Amino acid sequence: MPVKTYIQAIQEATIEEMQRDPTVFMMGEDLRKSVYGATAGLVEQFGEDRIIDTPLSENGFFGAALGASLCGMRPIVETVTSFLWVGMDQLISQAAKMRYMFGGQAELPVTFRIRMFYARGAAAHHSDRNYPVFMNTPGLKIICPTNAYDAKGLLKTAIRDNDVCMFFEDGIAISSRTEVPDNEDLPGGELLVPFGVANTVRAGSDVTVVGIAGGVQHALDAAKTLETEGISLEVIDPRTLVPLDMETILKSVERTGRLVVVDPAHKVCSAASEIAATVAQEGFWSLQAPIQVVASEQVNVPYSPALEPLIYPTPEKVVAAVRVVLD
Amino acid sequence: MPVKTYIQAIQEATIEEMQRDPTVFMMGEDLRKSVYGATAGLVEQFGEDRIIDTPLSENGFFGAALGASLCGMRPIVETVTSFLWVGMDQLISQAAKMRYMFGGQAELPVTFRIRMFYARGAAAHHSDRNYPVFMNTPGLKIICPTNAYDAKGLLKTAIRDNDVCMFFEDGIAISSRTEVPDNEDLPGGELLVPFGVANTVRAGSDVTVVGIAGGVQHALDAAKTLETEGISLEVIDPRTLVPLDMETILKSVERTGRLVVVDPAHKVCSAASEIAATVAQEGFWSLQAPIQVVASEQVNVPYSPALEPLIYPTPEKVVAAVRVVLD
Amino acid sequence: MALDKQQLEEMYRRMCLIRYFEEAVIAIHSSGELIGPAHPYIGQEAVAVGACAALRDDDRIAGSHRSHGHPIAKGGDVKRAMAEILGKVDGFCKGKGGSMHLADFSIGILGESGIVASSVPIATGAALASKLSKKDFVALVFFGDGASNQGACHESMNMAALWDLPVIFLCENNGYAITTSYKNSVSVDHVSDRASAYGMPGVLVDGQDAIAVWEATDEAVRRARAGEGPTLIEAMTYRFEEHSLGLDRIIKSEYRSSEEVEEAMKRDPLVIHRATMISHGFSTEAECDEIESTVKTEIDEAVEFARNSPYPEPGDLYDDMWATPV
Amino acid sequence: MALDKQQLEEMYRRMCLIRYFEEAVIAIHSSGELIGPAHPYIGQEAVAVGACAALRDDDRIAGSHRSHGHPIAKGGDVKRAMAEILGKVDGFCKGKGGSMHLADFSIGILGESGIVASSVPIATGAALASKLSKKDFVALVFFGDGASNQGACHESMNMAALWDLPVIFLCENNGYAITTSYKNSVSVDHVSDRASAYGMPGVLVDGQDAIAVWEATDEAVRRARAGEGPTLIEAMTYRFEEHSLGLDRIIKSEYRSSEEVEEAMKRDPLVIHRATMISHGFSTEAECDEIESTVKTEIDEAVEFARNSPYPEPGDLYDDMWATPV
Ligand SMILES: Cc1ncc(C[n+]2csc(CCOP(=O)(O)OP(=O)(O)O)c2C)c(N)n1
Ligand SMILES: Cc1ncc(C[n+]2csc(CCOP(=O)(O)OP(=O)(O)O)c2C)c(N)n1
Ligand SMILES: [Mg+2]
Ligand SMILES: [Mg+2]
Repeated sequence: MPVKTYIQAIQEATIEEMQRDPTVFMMGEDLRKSVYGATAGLVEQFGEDRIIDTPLSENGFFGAALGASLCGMRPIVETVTSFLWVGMDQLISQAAKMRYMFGGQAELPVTFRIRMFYARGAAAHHSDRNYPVFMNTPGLKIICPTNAYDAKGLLKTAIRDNDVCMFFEDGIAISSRTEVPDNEDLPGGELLVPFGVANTVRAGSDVTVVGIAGGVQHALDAAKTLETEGISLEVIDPRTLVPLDMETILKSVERTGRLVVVDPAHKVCSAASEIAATVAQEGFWSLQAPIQVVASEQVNVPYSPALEPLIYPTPEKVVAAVRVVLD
Repeated sequence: MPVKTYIQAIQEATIEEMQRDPTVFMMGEDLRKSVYGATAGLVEQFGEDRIIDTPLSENGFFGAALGASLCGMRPIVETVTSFLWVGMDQLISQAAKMRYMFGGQAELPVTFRIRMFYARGAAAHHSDRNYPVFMNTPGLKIICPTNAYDAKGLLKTAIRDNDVCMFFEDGIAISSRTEVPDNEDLPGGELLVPFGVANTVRAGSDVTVVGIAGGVQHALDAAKTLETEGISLEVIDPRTLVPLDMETILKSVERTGRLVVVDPAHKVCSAASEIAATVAQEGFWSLQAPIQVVASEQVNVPYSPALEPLIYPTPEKVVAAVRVVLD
Repeated sequence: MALDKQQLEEMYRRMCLIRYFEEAVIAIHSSGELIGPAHPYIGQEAVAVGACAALRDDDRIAGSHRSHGHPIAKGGDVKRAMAEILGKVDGFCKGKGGSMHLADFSIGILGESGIVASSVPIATGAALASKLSKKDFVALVFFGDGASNQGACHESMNMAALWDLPVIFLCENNGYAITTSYKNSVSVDHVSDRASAYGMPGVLVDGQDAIAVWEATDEAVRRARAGEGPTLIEAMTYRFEEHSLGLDRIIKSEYRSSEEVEEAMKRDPLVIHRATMISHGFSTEAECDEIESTVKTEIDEAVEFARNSPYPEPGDLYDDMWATPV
Repeated sequence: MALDKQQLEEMYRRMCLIRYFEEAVIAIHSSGELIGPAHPYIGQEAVAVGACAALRDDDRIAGSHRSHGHPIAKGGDVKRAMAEILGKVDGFCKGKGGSMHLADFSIGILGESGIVASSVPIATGAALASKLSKKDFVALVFFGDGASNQGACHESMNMAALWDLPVIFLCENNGYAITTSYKNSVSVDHVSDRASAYGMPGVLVDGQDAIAVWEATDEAVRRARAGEGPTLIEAMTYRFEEHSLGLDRIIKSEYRSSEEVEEAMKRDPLVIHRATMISHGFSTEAECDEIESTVKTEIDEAVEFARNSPYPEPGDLYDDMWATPV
């Protein structure tokens, strides 16, 4: 099976969906020259009307994407986590609320492809991992692919979905490579990964470790380390946070009795907190030990290479948390 | 002791602090005519330079308040939860991050007074209860007074604080009246309530109920109902969410073994989730039953009076949750 | 004048519809039947009606918080509008949106926004869709003098001008944003003066004269459909009522003098339009009276309809959240 | 010309400081010592230096992502600037801010913003503080042609004009936002054409000529201090390097022709300033050479200093988060 990078997978999904449906188009900054890497050659293939370079006006062009979607188009918007704040009004007041507010009249088939940089010395202004913020207001689907396979399959699903999808591209996962089948080798001829179905990336029996975005890799690394000691981790990747497949998580905790959640976002009101709270409510009787959350330190992202690595989850921190729940 | 409304308390705190410190001034929309009720007569008392009516430009004037604070002023900004989205870039990228990013050089003594309307038919665009969103990014102090006493004492503390304070004025609490002592009857001559000190509004032994913002009143109402059945609730009002006094909550849970958290915000990634997650991590061994979160339904706020009341926490929902944890 | 008798009378009919609709809403509000905020459009009828008279059914409009008038002017059903305001299932949005969100997508009413200026980018995007899908519908967005100071307007106007989008930015300058005079919130004499900053035409028009608004909009629509790009129109108008129902209880101090209000109310857009129709020999007094009384009945029926319409059921709560439920 | 020899030489010195500083940063980056993004200011030195030459120490500046030049022009210590870029404790921000956040509040450098245009409201607020506290310092904010399309600029300019704030909006139009020509992002010929939409003067100036920038800024500062309000200055300039260090690996296709780049590089602001100083008889070739070589040494020392400065300790992580820790 061919091995592809996360970026290649995104580009493939985009091309396939643009070929399939003429209403799909892209908006964003510097797409034509592919500054963020996933739109190379698209303008040559699809023309300037379908690959639109926007001015630096996130609130304006996020809203324009929404407006276009109300009139039959299916925009894909490319941006970066930290720039979402600038367009927040359109994301929360319009994207998340329009459909309901208008009694279901508004279809909003927009996909926001959001690059999530961190851990590379970009400092506080370019290192946001802000998907939890978008989970609080209902109305947005939140997708966090952690490998090329899911990136392709989930992006295709997102582009076809008639709700607003926020597709977070983890800056750590981005350089990863995974096997991604060719279309001709797939039943149905294409790769579509459904929303709301968690992926048990590794089966295990002692502790359930839920990884979010870049957290999955840390969980897998920790699992490898602990394997040598005979400790067996079950690693679950929810893949989408809205909808969130709590069933798979709760079933796993039922078997293991122990839960660690790994989330690169800031800890307070994180996706990890939400999962922990839900298990404390619905899976309480399965728990045999305190839940452990391994998330980012509640401090702004420092620039210095001497400080920044301290704040994020690491395999070592996951190992330490596992030891706590097994204690 | 004189009984005052929440709004009176806010107005008193504002006047006292403006009299005390000439660098305190206000910015916001329609302050001079006091559209939101808490600035009546201030322009007559303090002049147009200290009570500034801004254009409808939240991002612009939030940022201007921050810039003014960097140069020795202490702005109080009045706004509404739902308009925070419009100024989100200044709140997250600047207010929350500047001090750290500049290595402590930036002092940002700004208080955002934020009216939180809900439950009054204002529909999805004017009913946000979005304090949890501001808890995720470190750097903002989050204050949720639930009665006139705290409103006065916490607002005075906020105005004197050198960090950015977001002061959420719960639309339900706003019409409440509480005893607020006159300054001459206070040791020290004024009312200052410290941040990070939870208030055990009602002592009890069976279940710990943490109420957030308007949730405190529901908890107290539930406590009254259950009292008649001999069930004793301990009701805790954290008063500030950043900093959050987890110690008081954990100690209470140690005694009761049971926790219900009541939060008018949307449930997912709420302040309630955070508290539940922390107790599941740090107070696990005290727990004798699943934690219950009573928060808003994960649906946009509907306009219809037939639907809107269904989504928020109510005393009845708190009672039901208490029964679950006692089951 | 390129408008014929039928068009002029239809404009008058819609202006009356808005006026009586709003009067009914005010009555309902003061009876306590309506709890949420509602922002009467009375005094500004000529803007919505004049503008929408220049539009086709498939043209899109978007509005603001003060948006009962816009959907009615576009041809929205007053029964469903009133039912929406009462939060009933027969409302445009099944009671989920209310006064600030009277959308009917089937006739191009893309809805309004309680967040000031937030629908300006939305309308710009509708115009983008028109261009990209090679259709020829236009989008028109109504926004206030206060709204014009939001960054969303700047960004939208720049994009629209850059891409020659078929969008019309229609600023209803009623002199105030709640209590704030536009002279204290807009740093130039006129919002339309800002058009040159984007390279689009800026047109200042008498917003009390429906025909003048129609003329300006008609030309803007022509430009838009011809691919010549956006236009910024500023219609000078006046809100005859307080900012919002219920707010009169809060705003005690004067922010506009009673002389000013009285003076402005002398230029009632309904009176002006009726006078034009009659003085130019299009319609008779009797015909105008007839229109008014038919409309009155229509509004009475709308209120009746809305009152009789059921409330949504608790089970409807989660409906309409998602196209594909989560 | 109202500038004397000493001032002109100081301007030249600062332009050289910026140029060599940036060259050092580029060298350090390509050696792998620096991992984060950094945006070289080379080619635009005359803008920062010309503007800051018109400012006092207590005047405030704010900048953008491309902001090594601004703090240096304002008199910031290159040692501490370089240490910051290497993430060291002796940096302006103790290593917590890095390349995009070189602030020194003690001499009015309020810092920059990685979020484009986000510091424009901040500078406007600094000017508001000046007015409210009845001081006479001014605020000046540097932003790009791309940034000018953000709503934050519109809102800030409107407020500044309304309130006659002592703020100078200095748009550095280097022709591009990353790969996007300003002709494709600004809907009018010049950003400064937009000044009239706010009722403030708009000044177009040659950004390669430090003296021209100084003149325009000096007049804007005079206006600001006199309470006459804000000015929008657009300095036409050019960035000689790629958008960001490391990005040259990504941007493979041409977005500006090599002829255009070559042509633009003929107008090197250092060469222009040096030629003016000499041709007007202010300085000799030898004096200019002397400045250059002193600056070279200074930058070498700065790199040395930065390299020797220690990294922050893990225990410093939470410092500086709060004035009153939570
Ligand atoms: C972003 C935002 N800020 C503030 C408000 C509160 N508000 C509602 S209407 C209004 C005034 C709007 O003025 P204008 O745009 O002139 O419209 P008008 O009410 O005069 O029709 C304000 C401040 C809001 N709804 N949204
Ligand atoms: C709000 C926001 N959107 C996008 C970016 C990514 N970005 C960084 S610099 C830049 C171009 C800025 O162009 P301009 O303002 O002209 O400044 P220049 O780089 O030319 O100095 C972009 C798009 C950002 N940092 N912030
Ligand atoms: Mg108005
Ligand atoms: Mg530029």
